[in-house]
Amino acid sequence: MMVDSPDRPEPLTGDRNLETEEFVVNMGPQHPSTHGVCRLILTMDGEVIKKVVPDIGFLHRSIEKIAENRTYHQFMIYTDRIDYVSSMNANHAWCVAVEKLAGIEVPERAEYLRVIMAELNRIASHLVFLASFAIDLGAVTPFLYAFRERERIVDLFEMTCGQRLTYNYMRIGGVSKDVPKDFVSETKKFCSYLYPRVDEYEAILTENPIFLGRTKGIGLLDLPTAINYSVSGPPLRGSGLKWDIRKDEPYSAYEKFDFDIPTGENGDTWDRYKVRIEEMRQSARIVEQALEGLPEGGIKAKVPARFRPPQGEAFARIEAPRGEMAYFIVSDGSTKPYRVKIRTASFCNLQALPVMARGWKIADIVAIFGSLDIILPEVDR
Amino acid sequence: MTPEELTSKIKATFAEKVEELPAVTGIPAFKVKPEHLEEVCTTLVSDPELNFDNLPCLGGIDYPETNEIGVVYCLFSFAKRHHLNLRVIMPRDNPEVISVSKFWVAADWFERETAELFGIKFKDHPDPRPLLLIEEWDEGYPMRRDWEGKDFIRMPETGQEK
Amino acid sequence: MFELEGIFSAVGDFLASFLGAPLLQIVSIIAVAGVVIGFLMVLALFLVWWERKLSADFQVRIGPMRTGPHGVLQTIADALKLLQKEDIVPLTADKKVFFWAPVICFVTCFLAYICMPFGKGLIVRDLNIGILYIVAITTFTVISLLMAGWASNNKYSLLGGMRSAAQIISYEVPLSLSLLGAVMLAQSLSMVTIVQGQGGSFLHWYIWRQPLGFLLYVTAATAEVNRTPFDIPEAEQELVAGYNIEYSGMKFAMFFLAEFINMFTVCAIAATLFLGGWNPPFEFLSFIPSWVWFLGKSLFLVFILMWFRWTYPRLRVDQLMAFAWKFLLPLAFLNIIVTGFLIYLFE
Amino acid sequence: MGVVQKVPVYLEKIPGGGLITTSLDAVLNWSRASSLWYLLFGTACCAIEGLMCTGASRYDYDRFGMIFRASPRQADLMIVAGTITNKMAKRVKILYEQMSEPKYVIAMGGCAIRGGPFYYDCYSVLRGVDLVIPVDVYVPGCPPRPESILEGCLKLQQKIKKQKVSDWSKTEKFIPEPK
Repeated sequence: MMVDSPDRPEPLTGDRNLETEEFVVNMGPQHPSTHGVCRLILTMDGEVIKKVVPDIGFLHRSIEKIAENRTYHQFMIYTDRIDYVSSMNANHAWCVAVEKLAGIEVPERAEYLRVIMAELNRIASHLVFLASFAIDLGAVTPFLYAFRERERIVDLFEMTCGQRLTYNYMRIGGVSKDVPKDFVSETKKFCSYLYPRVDEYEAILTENPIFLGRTKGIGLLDLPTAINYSVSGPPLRGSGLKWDIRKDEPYSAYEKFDFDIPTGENGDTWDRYKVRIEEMRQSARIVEQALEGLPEGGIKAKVPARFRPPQGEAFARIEAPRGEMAYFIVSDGSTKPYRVKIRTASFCNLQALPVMARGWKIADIVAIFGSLDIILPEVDR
Repeated sequence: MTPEELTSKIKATFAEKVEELPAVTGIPAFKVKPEHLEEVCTTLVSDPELNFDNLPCLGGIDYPETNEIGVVYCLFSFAKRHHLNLRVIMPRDNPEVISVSKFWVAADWFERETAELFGIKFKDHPDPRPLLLIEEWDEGYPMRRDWEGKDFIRMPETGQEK
Repeated sequence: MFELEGIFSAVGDFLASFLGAPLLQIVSIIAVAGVVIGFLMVLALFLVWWERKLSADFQVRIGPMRTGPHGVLQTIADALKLLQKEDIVPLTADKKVFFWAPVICFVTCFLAYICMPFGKGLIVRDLNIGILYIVAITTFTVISLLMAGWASNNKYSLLGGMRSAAQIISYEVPLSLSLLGAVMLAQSLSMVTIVQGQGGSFLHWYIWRQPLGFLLYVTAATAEVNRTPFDIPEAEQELVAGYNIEYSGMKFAMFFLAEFINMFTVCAIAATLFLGGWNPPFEFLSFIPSWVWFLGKSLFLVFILMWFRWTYPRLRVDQLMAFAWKFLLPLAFLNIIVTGFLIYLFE
Repeated sequence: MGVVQKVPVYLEKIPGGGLITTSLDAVLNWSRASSLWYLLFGTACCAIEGLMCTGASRYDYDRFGMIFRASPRQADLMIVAGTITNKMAKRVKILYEQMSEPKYVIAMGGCAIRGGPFYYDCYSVLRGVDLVIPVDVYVPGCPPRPESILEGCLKLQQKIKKQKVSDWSKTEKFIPEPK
């Protein structure tokens, strides 16, 4: 729905020459396929898009300002809200950054639990992607199927930390509580349940001729452009670069697990979709391995409530489902960070949208936008 | 390149144009004067051994005590797999620095955000419109540490801060 | 014994016993129109409910449950609510066109039923150009959609209106051509003659002699009534709601109901032309009234269309056009040529 | 306002008309309560829980006759799911004004009610959506569980069922001034 009301065009008089003209369409802030409150200003020639200008900031919640006025522990709940679709990963990034800053050793069991949670959340996040992507292309039913599986992951999280969306599970130096005793068996059950489900999604979408027609060769993003635009995560891998921070700059316990990095070939919408589908399988593999090798021991290093990291700076990045999530922390030795810069994947990925969307139809921009898997709090913060 | 090699390489290449800072968790960090930034960045991008093709992060930082304001550039090279941290420190009254979006397009939005929230002017920026705040914003630069707005409520002390 | 033909003629005789001929004419026209429209309204309400329940079944949900048993009263509640809604006319809209668009859409969707054979003898007027008339009248929808899209003065609805015009006009061609095969077999344009031509067992249905024609028709008809995968005029994800974006309350309800009635119309045409209309599949099943067969076959096709909708993604506008002109149209011509050749050969 | 609203006003004036309006009230309220079409409008975290999860198979809004509409003209209920920033506030107001009467609003989650975790130290968040549009039901939580938002919808249904159709023409519209 257009929110800003359009001007009434002048009535056509007889002597006026008829000519075609470009017209501007306002997509958003409330539009079913902008996945939140993003506004895209489309300059169109008929159905063809000449220019896209994203207008963001409708969800700018000044989290970086808040971070300067909260202690390191208190800020954990805000990381949940930066990326609510995969808040475990956002928690994880903050933990990794602060631990790097203060040089905290995390117990191995806690690292394993973090990996399990982060990977389960990656699956959940990709399921949300699948759901909304299918809806963007007009297929409603896969949405319901993806959410059916997501509910099971949410159940696992709820069992562990009591929340369904913003988990606040990780702590600086470990995790908040150990998993309940049924967790391991339930999660194993879930993993074996997931593989055939992913095959089912592929059956309903991947080889569907209409789906192929809507995604193959649409919204090309070549690798040099992707790197220059700082695109990361599945869009970057979809463009053909075998790059995954979990493998290439391992953090937490990721170096102990065996998994593949799926990549695409052309950098089109279909490749980005396929990379995510494959990542779900790989994440399930990591979860299975981590459950097998889950060590006994403590779950939290000793970190005082009035935690004062040494003066200094830290830059840490992790591979979140949407791409690279990084925190740049400046500490002045007090309980509150001096400055926190949050680098989120969606912010940079959305910036590449105008390049990818130019020249395609209005229906394609919906598919391209969906394939980037943007969530707006990550863009606006 | 390992961080040590990178440090010596950069020192050798730029000599007195850069000033070494304490490393950011293993990443070499350097301070660059605003007037040298363009030249340094050109070399960083074009030198085949350095080859910094990616800009993962760019942000402002404010130091009201020393009346300075800075921009932090986190650079990365996919080709060579090394990191670098650059910093530009300017006086707080009229901070102005060259835009690096011609080297890395990703800097475009980062710089717009920094310009809007910190009041740093980026010269030659291709699209210097505000990015995040409400269209009628007239209350200054909210991310500066001493900023106070008319609608801004500070959190009461909880006792955990001390 | 459950044939409605007898009941209607009995009522007609009863009325004729005390009404004069001119008055009878008027009364009977009003009565027949009332019965047909009433039936179609109930049918549309049922179809909306059925679609919601079916989609729920496809999507591992249960659908409406709270209004009546299994939510059967859900669409009645929806309709009543829509009647109460504020009727917004946008300030910049073209008010007259904005008002007439849903009315035209709603009225024309009933006109096709003038020569629709609901059962043996259950037809309002057996026009000798029946099928031609139906095809002509169903195209009226495009005018109303275009009017709605234009009059709203909203860019999305304008795009939706333009898309629907382009789409319906394109698909009208293969749609009409695919029907020609059946018409050639029956040697008549009259709906009743076409149905009578398929009497006997189900092997006489034209679907066996016109399989390609049937498939072409179902595909083109899906596009004709704007259903997924061809629902680009109201593509929710691109155009928010397409041509009806600015409509609220009763006017929206008109579009909404007309869409479902149109869907039933195209399915009823397919049932009549290809699935033997009111004829039972076997002779011994003829004790079941003919209108049950007609309704059953039509609703089965409606079910297929709904099944499409909840399974497929949506095509893009240029792909849709290419599909119509480059794929459906040549096949439709081929179908006519082959049919004509075979008729010439065997007769 | 639609045609139906005007009828009871005249009906009540004739003797015995009150009886009709009462039963008419019951039917009309029932229809409005059982067919709350909600606007597809989510801003932040709550949208995942309140619109997507609750619309999906386990919770299923459709059981209560609630389906989503993308166009505000056709929606009855706006679920304000998530933080409303100052930049978004005037758009929310426009969206509310674009919805057709009768319309209802549920403020979902701490942010929509009072700014939530973004109350302090924040320069860009509206502290409560009720500063901009009238709210019928508040559902607290950060984010609320789908059960709570369904409970909120049932509360709204109860509220609707207590309305009287004849009152509509008299009620003043409450449109608060934007901040």
